[in-house]
Amino acid sequence: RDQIQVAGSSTVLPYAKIVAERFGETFTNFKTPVVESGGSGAGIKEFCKGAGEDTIDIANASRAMKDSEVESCKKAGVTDIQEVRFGYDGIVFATDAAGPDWQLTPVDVYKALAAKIAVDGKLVDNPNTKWSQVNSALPDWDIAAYIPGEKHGTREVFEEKMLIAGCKEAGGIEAATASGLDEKGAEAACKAVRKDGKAVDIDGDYTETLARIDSNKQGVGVFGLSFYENNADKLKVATVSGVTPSVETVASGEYPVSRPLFFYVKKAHLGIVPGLKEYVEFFLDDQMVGPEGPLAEYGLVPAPDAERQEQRDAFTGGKTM
Amino acid sequence: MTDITASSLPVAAPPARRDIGLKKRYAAEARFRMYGIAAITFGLVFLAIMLGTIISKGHTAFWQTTVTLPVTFDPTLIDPQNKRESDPSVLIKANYDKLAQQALISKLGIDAKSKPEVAKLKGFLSDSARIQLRDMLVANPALMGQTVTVPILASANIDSAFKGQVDLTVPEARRKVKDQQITWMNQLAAEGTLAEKFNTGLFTYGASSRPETSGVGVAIVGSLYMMAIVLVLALLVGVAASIYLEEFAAKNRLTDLIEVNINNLAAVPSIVFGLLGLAVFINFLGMPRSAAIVGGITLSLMTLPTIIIATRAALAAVPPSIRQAALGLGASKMQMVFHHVLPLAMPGILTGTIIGLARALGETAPLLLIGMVAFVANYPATPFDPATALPVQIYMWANEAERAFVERMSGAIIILLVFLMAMNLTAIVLRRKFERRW
Amino acid sequence: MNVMNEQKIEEAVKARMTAGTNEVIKMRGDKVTVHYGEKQALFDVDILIRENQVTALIGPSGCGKSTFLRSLNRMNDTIAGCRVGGKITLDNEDIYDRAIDVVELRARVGMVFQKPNPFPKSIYENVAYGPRIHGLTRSKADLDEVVEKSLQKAALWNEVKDRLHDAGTGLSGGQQQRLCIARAIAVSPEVILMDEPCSALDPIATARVEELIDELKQNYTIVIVTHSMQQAARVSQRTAMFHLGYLVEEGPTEKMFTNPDEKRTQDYITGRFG
Amino acid sequence: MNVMNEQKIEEAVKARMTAGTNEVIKMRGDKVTVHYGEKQALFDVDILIRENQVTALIGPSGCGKSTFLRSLNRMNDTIAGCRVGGKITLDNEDIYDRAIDVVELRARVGMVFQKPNPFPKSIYENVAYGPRIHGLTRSKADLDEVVEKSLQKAALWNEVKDRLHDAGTGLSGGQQQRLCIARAIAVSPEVILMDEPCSALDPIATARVEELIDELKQNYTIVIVTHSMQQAARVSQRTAMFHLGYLVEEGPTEKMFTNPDEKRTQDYITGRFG
Amino acid sequence: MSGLTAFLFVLVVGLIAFFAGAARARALDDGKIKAHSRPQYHGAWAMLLAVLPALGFLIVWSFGSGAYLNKQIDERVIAQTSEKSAVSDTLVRSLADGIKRLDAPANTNPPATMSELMPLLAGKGVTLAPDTQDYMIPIALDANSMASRFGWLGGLGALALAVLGALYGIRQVAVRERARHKVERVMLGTLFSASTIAILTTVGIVLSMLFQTIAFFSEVSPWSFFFGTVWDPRFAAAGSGGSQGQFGLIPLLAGTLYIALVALLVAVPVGLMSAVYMAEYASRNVRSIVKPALELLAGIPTIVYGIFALVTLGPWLRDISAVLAGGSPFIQAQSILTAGLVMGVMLIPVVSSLSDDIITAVPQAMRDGSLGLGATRSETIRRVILPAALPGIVGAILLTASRAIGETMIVVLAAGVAANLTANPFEAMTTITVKIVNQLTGDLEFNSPQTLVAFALGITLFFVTLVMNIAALAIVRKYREQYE
Ligand SMILES: Nc1ncnc2c1ncn2[C@@H]1O[C@H](COP(=O)(O)OP(=O)(O)OP(=O)(O)O)[C@@H](O)[C@H]1O
Ligand SMILES: Nc1ncnc2c1ncn2[C@@H]1O[C@H](COP(=O)(O)OP(=O)(O)OP(=O)(O)O)[C@@H](O)[C@H]1O
Ligand SMILES: [Mg+2]
Ligand SMILES: [Mg+2]
Repeated sequence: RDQIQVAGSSTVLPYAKIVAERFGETFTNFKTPVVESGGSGAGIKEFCKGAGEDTIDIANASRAMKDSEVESCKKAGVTDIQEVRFGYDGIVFATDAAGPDWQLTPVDVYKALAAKIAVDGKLVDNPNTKWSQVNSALPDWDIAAYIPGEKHGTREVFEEKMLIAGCKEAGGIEAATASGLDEKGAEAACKAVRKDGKAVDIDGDYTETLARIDSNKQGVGVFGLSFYENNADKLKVATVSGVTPSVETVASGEYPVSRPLFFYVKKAHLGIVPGLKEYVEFFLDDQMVGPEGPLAEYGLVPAPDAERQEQRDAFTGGKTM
Repeated sequence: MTDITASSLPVAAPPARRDIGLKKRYAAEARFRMYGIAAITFGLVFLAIMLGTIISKGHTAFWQTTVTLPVTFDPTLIDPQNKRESDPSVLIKANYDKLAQQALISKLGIDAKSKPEVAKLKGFLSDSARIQLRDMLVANPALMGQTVTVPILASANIDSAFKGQVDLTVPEARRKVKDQQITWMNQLAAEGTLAEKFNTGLFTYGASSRPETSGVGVAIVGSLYMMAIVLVLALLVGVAASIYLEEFAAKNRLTDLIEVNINNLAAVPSIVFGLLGLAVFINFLGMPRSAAIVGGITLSLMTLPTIIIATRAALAAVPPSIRQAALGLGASKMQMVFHHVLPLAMPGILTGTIIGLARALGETAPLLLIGMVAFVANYPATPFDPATALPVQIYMWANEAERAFVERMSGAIIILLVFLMAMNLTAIVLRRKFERRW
Repeated sequence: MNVMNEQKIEEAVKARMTAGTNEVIKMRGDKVTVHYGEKQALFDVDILIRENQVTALIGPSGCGKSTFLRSLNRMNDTIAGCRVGGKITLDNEDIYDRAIDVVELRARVGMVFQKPNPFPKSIYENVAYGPRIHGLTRSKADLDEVVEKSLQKAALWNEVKDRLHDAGTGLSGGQQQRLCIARAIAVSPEVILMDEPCSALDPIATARVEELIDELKQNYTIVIVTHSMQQAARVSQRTAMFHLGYLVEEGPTEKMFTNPDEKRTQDYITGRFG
Repeated sequence: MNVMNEQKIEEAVKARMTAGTNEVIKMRGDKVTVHYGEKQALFDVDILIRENQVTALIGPSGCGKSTFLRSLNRMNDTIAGCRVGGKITLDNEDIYDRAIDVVELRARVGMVFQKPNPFPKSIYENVAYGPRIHGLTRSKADLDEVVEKSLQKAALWNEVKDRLHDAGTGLSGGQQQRLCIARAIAVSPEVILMDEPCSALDPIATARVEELIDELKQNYTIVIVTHSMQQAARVSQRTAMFHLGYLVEEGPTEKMFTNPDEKRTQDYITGRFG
Repeated sequence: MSGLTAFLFVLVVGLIAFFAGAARARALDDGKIKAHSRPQYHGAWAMLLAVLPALGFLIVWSFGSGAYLNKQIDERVIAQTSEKSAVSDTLVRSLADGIKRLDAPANTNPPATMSELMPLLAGKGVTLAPDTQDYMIPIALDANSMASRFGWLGGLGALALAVLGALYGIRQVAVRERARHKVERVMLGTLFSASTIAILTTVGIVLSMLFQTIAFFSEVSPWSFFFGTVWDPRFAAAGSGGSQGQFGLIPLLAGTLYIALVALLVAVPVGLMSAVYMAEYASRNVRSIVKPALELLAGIPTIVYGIFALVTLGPWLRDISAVLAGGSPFIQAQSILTAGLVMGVMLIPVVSSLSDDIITAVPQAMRDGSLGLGATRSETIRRVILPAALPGIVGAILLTASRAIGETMIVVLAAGVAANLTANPFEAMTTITVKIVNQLTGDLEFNSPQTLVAFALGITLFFVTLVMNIAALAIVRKYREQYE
């Protein structure tokens, strides 16, 4: 086989595509790698199927590999896996460009979208139907939020960083424990999203979310930062806790909602698949993944300089999981 | 001849008209006809709407904004140390962006020293100019030092702006095209340097992360491979299976089992065929990932039930008297089937094939699991090389963040539909040939 | 063969002689021409069809008998490329007139085809079909009666009464043809066109159908195509002889069989023709 | 029944013995029974079919003539649920034996059906089909000749010679039937089974076919189902009378028509039956 | 000799056998005894005898020799490195392939070290893995020569078999030889094997989902899966095991059937009426345009329908309902209605085209029979033609229903992914297929019940449709009407 095969997350796909294309252009003696889409889960599954010519070399993931996955990888003979964290993805709330400015906090989001919210220390079914009921500073719109579906890793981040955070702040945890739930149950209660049609799961990509906002101008959507930046003329981004999301604010950690992006390399393939090593090094080069590189231009939040160096060193050093 | 006297005979008085409910029946007849027309109109109107949307969105994809610039292959820029004799890789690594930029600067008459001005040029020309110029020089090193007029693609954003797809009323900060670039664009367009040209690249390029250089070339080849495989496998196997089941199989439990089975396979979600393809062809038989061969076989299995069901219905519709006539002449059953029944069933078989192929041609989900929903830039030389397919390209473009991909997606859909129409046309011709009433 | 036939025919004709003659015209063809695409199948046929009489159409195969018969109830309309010229009237109304309703026409002018064509339904449903669509019966009992009567008239009742709900296509050829006759009778049309109704029948059944025809002519007008001279002689009052698309001669059956005007008729009837 | 039949067969055998020269048994049925699913359509039929003779099968509609005919070349095999019992031999070979090739059998025992069933192909192709699949001709010219001969024998040539390449389904009913006869002859089988071949034919064509049958019997053995007693009398040497699934009587045609052993035969032939 | 050449040679021998067999049969036919089969069949039988065993041998041989070669390479690599590496044999093989592509002297006698060999190979556009070692070069060379030896052996063997087969076949030619039988038996065998592919596919599908399904049921009780009314699988990731999610099948199954029903309610009447109109009323020209035009509907990618439903039809229906209700809309933008409608449109041609063919195939005599009784055309169609065409039409409808059940993209975009349990067609629901796709292609952990449930859903759907099909078959049997 003379072509690198990559599979996995569709969030990472655009970045991997850019790198693959440029890799093919720069290293004319190697073919352009094939980058499959199909989701982190499916990618890791293929990755963990075994080592050898007929298995993929790299799995892209928008979440870290789970321990159980590493386990099954090892069982299948994929013992040496190199993890590369190449940057971050900011998660933003946005509305139609023509609408008013939005300032959100995790509490607002929790109160608007959770299935049960704490009112006077008790958990009750979410009574809110308009954003203005949640927070009088918000517009008088019916609540209609397009949030990532449960297949997406983004959903986890959304629950973690918005719902649970908002829940804690709004006293939902206490209310839940007061109603007799243990700690785990309380968290689960916090992040349960209402199912009355006001919060709509989107299992497709952000283009679908954008189309929904197009057809419902009073909807709020959750997007990746990169997607928003590419469609800034159609969307208006909301601040979260007063911070406007941008590559800078996410990179500095000011903006709270973001997640790391990964890819995993099969170390055993480095010596076998021509160009694999070069590809990974090319990916991690500042030319690609740095603040001035095309990935950042597309919307990737680059990792801080030190972290990038650390990742490069870890890869060349052959560090495995 | 009739005797003349006969005509003087009295004519029968018409009997009392029976009431056979004619009024009502004709109303029913008219209604029935109306339903038919309404049904067809409904279908056609929908077709028109769908085609209208697709074409109105996609026709612009067939045009691409191009800037024709005189580019000087300046050795001092390409090979400042003059090492190209000893190290050919210099030619590959050189800064070709600069060449294009210089050409543009001199064309626009900008002050090359004004940094902010020059910075705004970034993103005016396609990033692919670099590769284009490099390939030109590598292919013909004699160009070094010469000035050549090269058509260079404008970037996707400029392309959109030039096609009027960018809302210029939006504040500059929230657009990807800056006001200065628009001014330049208009300036170049007025000179005739910048113009829309037929987008051959759409047909020849493979996948790319740059909208302006992405095309369906690889996808078309992949789809063609797969369609060829599906046509051969599904049609042959499908017709063979139908013949066996309809004409030869004893009517017993096993036949029922197979029949139910086939009907059931038609209801299996297409992605499950992807699971099957992954498990059987890739994991078990060790066929390559992302390859058209696996895709083709998988889609064949998916198309098979459709073809079998249609073919069986068509075979069953051939009147028994034809079969008897053939058998009575001493034709064997095999001859009866292949000489008479099959040709008579042909229109139905063709219909099934068209519907099956149309589905196979537009299907993405099963390809997802066998790795064909992928970024593939190189052309597949054989069906065993990585490839994508038209619907996959459509699907992937539909999910791109950049707006410019939307028009490409619609363009790709138009191409897909043209494929389909070509198939349909063949079917019409064949059907006309075979169709008979008896 | 000829000797035997002639004898028979004479006998039949003699039996007819006594019949009275109060004749009324039911249908009339006036310079009827029929084309199938390029090919002309009928040339200027002028004919009168008398009420309550049986008119037999005879002539060699392919001479246009079926074609003419089909043009009498506009069954030709269903054949692509078939054009009818001239004028055909029923009770003095032009049946090709735009004002004429073809459905009503066919309900009034019923037809039995050359090839038996039962519907792929039960025997009962086959016969009940006509009365049902025309709404001729009020109740199930009525319908049952019509079905039974029709089957009896068609001399099929005894054979099928125990399996009325079996498929009509499972009958023998002759049974199928009788089923088709029963089906046509069930609608009680004014004119019944029969295209060789007995060609698939055995003598007994043929005799029954002939009896039936004789009976029916009290109330109906009948046009029958037949290849059997004896049959024509037995059942018909008038005979029309076709040849190569032309109506050669038409006249009272007795006259046609004993003393035709045309040599061709004579030759055909005595089997010397060809 | 059996006693009588055995007697007959003995008689027949004796007759052959005495005739000595020209009576050879071509086919033989031995306690043939046929069931359609539950329904038994034939009961213990014992019959001898003599070479180079015409055997006519007569009997009222639905009595099993077609069924018996079809069992002679195993066309019944194609009907689901149809079972044949007893034994039928051709040249002393059991045709229901496993070693027998049914295709070859049908090439040797050809068939013309009750309803004309031309292929939806051209007239030429209809006739040429049999010789083609059996490889009876070496060249196109040969084939043309066979087609022409067959159409001539079936008395159809003159009518269709100018439109050999038009569809066979566009012919008139009688023409279609003659086309089917031509098609069957073209294969030159040893035995030809004809299921009312003339029912759709006019007297002229009928006479031609009868002549043809007469001619064919020089070389072939012919079994014909007919509803016309005259026809049976004219063309056949032997006649078999069926009733309700039983073979009532079989014998030389003269005897059957003048002095049958069975009352039922007598009644049927004289039309008194039913 | 490469496999392809051998294959071609075998075919040539087959052709020769065909002509020789046919010629011999022709020569033997002296016209005295009637030949059983025509010469072509004798030829074909000889050809089959020549080709089939030879090809079988060729296939077995190439697999066998390939496996043997790999084993040899493996052993020698292990002997060199004294450690077992799963992949070094692939390195040797790609090296061997690379060497084969070199020019004349180098391809049998290449330089001994990789550093010298690399540039040569690079010149031929061959990229080699970085781990390729010097010691692999002689192994690769040996492998190449061995492979070519095997190739020759196999090719000659196949050829010999072909010739033997051909000779045997030709010798077998005799006047009473039942060649046609044998050829037709082979054909029948082929036809039969084709029909078993359907069964094999089913087996494959079940097997490819079975183990994961079992794994799923070991974590989630079948009871709560089959009878659960809540679908809320949650994340395995949030620290919680699979048991935390709820995997109720009922809302998905209900959604599947509901949406399919609505789609059928659109597709069947419209499709059937279109078919009837095309077959019975429209002129030949109209028909030959309308039919393929409608078929185009089946070919428009479903994503286009989905987008149409999402951005045009859904909002439009919502707004209409808002106007009707005077204020708040009672139709949601995403609803069963929208999905069913759009899917129904997509399925129109499946019903219409197939039914049209079947209706056209009903013999004219049926029409004549009815028209001759004074039936109007619509009566003829409704009472005679449609019943006669029923089995085929039912087949078409079954196919339509199947497609409706299996469709994903339209449902995702038009009816959403929320697993509600409702009877209101104006609300959102989702289907089993949608969940299969989503659970399989998400970021979920691949061996968690959240992903495995996709397999359980797949198998369940498989059996649900199986039961439906068995029922349909029984119904069709009952109402089957055979004409003539
Ligand atoms: N396919 C069939 N299925 C069931 N019963 C049948 C079938 N074909 C014929 N029969 C029955 O078998 C009996 C004999 O039928 P057959 O066709 O042999 O009669 P026949 O003597 O040829 O009559 P006809 O002169 O009317 O053609 C009849 O009662 C008929 O209804
Ligand atoms: N549908 C058709 N298309 C073309 N020609 C036709 C068609 N039907 C009949 N013909 C031709 O018209 C002529 C008259 O046919 P018609 O069926 O009226 O004959 P017929 O007198 O009924 O003969 P028969 O006694 O054999 O049934 C014949 O030459 C026939 O070939
Ligand atoms: Mg006729
Ligand atoms: Mg019969």
